[in-house]
Amino acid sequence: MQFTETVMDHFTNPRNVGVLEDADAFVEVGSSECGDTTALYLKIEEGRIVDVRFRTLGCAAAIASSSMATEMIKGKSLEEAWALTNREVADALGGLPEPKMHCSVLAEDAIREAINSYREKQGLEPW
Amino acid sequence: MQFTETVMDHFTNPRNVGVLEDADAFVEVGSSECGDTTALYLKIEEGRIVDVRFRTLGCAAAIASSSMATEMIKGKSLEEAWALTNREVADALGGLPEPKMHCSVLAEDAIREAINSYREKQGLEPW
Amino acid sequence: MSEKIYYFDHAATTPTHPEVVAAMLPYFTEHFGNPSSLYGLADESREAVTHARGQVADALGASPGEIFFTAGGTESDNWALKGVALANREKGDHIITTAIEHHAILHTCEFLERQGFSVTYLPVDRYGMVDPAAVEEAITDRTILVSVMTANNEVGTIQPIAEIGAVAHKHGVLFHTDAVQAVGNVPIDVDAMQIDLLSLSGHKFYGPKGTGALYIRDGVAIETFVHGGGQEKGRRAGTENLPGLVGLGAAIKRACDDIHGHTARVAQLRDRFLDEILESVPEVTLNGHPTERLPGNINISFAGIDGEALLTLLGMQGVCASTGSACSSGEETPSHVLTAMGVPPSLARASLRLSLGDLTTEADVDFLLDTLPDAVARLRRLSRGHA
Amino acid sequence: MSEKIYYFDHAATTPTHPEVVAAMLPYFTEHFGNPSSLYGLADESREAVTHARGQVADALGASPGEIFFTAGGTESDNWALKGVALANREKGDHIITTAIEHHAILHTCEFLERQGFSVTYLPVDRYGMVDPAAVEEAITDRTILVSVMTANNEVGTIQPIAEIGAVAHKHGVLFHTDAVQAVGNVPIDVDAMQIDLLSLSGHKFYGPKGTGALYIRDGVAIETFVHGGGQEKGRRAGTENLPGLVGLGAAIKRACDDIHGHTARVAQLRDRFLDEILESVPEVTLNGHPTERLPGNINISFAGIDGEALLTLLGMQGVCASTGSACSSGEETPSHVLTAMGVPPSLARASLRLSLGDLTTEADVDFLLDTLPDAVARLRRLSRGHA
Ligand SMILES: Cc1ncc(COP(=O)(O)O)c(C=O)c1O
Ligand SMILES: Cc1ncc(COP(=O)(O)O)c(C=O)c1O
Ligand code: FES
Ligand code: FES
Repeated sequence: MQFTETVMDHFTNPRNVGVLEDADAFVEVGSSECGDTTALYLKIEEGRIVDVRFRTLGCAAAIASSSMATEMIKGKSLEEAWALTNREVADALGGLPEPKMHCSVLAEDAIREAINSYREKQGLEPW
Repeated sequence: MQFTETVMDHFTNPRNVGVLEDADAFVEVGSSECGDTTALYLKIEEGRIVDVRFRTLGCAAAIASSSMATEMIKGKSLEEAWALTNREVADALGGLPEPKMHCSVLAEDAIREAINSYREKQGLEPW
Repeated sequence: MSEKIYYFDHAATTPTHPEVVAAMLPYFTEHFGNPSSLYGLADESREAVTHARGQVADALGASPGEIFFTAGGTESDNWALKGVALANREKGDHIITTAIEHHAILHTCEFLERQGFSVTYLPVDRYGMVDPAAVEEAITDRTILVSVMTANNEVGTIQPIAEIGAVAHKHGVLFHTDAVQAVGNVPIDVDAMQIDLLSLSGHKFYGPKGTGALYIRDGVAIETFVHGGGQEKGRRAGTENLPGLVGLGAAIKRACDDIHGHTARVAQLRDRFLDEILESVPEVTLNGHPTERLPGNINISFAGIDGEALLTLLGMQGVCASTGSACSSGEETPSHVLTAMGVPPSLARASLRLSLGDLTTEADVDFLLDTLPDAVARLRRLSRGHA
Repeated sequence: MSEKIYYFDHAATTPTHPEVVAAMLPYFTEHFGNPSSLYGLADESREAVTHARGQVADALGASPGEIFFTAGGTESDNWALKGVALANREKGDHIITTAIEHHAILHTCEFLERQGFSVTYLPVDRYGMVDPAAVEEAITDRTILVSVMTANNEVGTIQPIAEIGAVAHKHGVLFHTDAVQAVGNVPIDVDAMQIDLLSLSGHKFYGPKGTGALYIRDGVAIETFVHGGGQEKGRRAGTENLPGLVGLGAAIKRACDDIHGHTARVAQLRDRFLDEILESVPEVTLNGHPTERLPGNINISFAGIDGEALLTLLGMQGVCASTGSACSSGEETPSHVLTAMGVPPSLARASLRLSLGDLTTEADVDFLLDTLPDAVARLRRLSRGHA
């Protein structure tokens, strides 16, 4: 499996790992393809993601995608975060080998589910 | 195809090649297995083979067998010549590879057919 | 990326031993004659084929006339199953195998099912062991073949082959074994083990890739798989892979001549590693049989991690190994072998297979004992949320 | 026995070119990783496979995804015929081939006949040429495949492949060609020649024995022949023969990059030999097509001798060649190819095939021109009775 240097960097030094005790949104999602899981914690203030943590039980691509995705949504509005696609995450990582593309979906799924769970808690329609 | 030195000697320097214009017996036999042919000429005096010649269109083993067989029957009585088997010819050649055993049958066949054709010419029962 | 390689994947493939390469070399450029030809150059080739066939026969306790060269373990498996199925169709249409066979067997069986054969896939116990009594129960009057691997490639479990062979023969059924992982590691005697057909593959015991053999007991009815010229007594056509089979012969001789000597060394390395890792890392479980296993096989699961991530981390330090959850290697996730043994998916995907071999040194094991606990801890921090 | 070898049997097999061996060597001991594995060592292996596949594709005008590695020409032929037959059984059960194919095709067809398929074996003219019109006439609405060899191994006749391909496609029938003798000698372009499937074998063009490929045009329906792991996109299982396919790639590139250059040299040697031998020996006939033939192929019959005896005599002087009457090589006597061309048995058995190649020198040809007339004269004296 040949990964880019960026993937290897985010795999070996993942950013935003951990839990947020006072998270405003928390979800745990699993991949239907491989069973790998990602948990995501968001701290949200005035419609903006002010802090984020994740835990991933998954392959290197999944870990790097989670790390990169959390970096990309930190400080962003919920709308902006919602718009993030797994392809953008993969691109930011310098690309992923074809059989590993599905791993980046895990992060996208987690972000969207977390945002919707937050909206529901706020009494809003899910997107 | 690995032949013994004796086979190669008789193949490259075959004894008794040619025709006998005044032969007492002459036959031409063909192998049912491969279509190769041997012609045999015998000069017979008082029940003894006093001279012999052959021509062979066949493989190295067939040529060497004809050469060796003619050497083995020269000077012999017809009874002795009749008794010669292809296995004895092969043994005298130091052995033949298994797929080439049938080639030595050609010489045996030729000798027996020649003896019988001679006996018939003499008004005797074939053996 | 590390420059030095720590190779713990001998079950996937081995390098060709330098002595084996040396034995092969003259047959590429010098003694290159087609063994079917008539001239002197071909005599050398024929002698080389005969010599290699004898070496393979010796290693199995077979006679040379029962050894047929193929292009690998997969072809041998295909030939054994499809060939016996086709040649014995009048007798029956039922084949018995196990749930833990290599895909070369399983996918061939699925093909045969599509052709109208019926196949029983026997279960295994938690150690990956097949029960000879279950084989006997599965035999019907339509059964023509039992195929059980000698040793499993993932967990290393060694099957009770002689007992299974005896059961098959008691019922007049042919017995095939995929011994691709066993040859060179487990002593084989086709008579004592009651084996009718046996598959082997050169690159698993320091022979060249793309070489293999099928042992076919004299008198066994089997259709030709590769049709064509008269090679291998007309039963497996194609110009002989001369350097390849010379290498196969040299390699099997090397691997089997002192089989106890070098497997004992490998088993000792394995045991040391296992003792220490079970001690130093929490939440580790051993997959496979505690004693009836290949000398070089280690299969362990680390709760809370993904095997592929572990491989990536180890790979950065030059460690080559494999896992039961390599979704990107084209295999389904998780391993059908671990699943058949009842290993839960979370532990199956967390599995690491380390296969040691003749090249493994004490220093390699030391390095791994140093590296692995850290790697596991690091991935666990990631999955359990401590940064 | 002579020490020096005069090798005139390139159609039987070629030595592996030293450059090809050099390309292969690192993949035995150094870059030996299983391409299916995940670590860095396997990346090198995967790259090597990709590179070799590209080299084969380039030589055929195909795309890499259409090239599948096999263990030789025979396996490729078996796969093409059996695979297409099985995958298209719903469409029909009729296959068209020719009477002069290699046994890898003919015996596979006979196998398919036993499985219920029907096969038409087209005749050839006295030059060994297949008539595209005869192909068209033989096509029925049950026909699923036409298989005609690009060039014949015994007499070298090159078939009108593009025309035959066009005829097949006009009727919606798949077209396979056994190009084992052609690759490296005849330029191939699978599109221009309307080929759907093509077999090739490494050891015929200075590549390693036991390597080959099947070209399968995108979209052609074909069943897998060797089932198992996911190699070759799951269509041809078995651990890749890594050094072998590296060698195959290097060899096909070498043979096809300057195909006109080196075939012209070989053809010129052949023509010189033919001119002189037809001059110096009485009662010689040329078998095969006068112009549409492989650059290195010479097939001549000497009335009144046995080809095998001639080979033995030549063999003593180090000359390696072959004949259409080698009963001891396990083939029937006389050659089915010469027989199909209407050559009488007495001339078929008297045939000598000399196949020249890249290694053949002017000096080799001189030696043969010196030796052959004597050998023929000597055997004729033996068969015609002048001691
Ligand atoms: C148990 C078993 N059977 C069959 C095979 C197939 O062998 P090969 O890949 O050499 O064809 C393998 C290895 O890949 C194996 O481990
Ligand atoms: C025309 C033709 N087809 C097929 C083959 C078979 O190739 P291989 O022996 O490499 O399997 C050969 C040569 O032996 C051949 O000349
Ligand atoms: S394989 Fe499961 S996330 Fe990558
Ligand atoms: S092959 Fe015909 S006589 Fe030897």
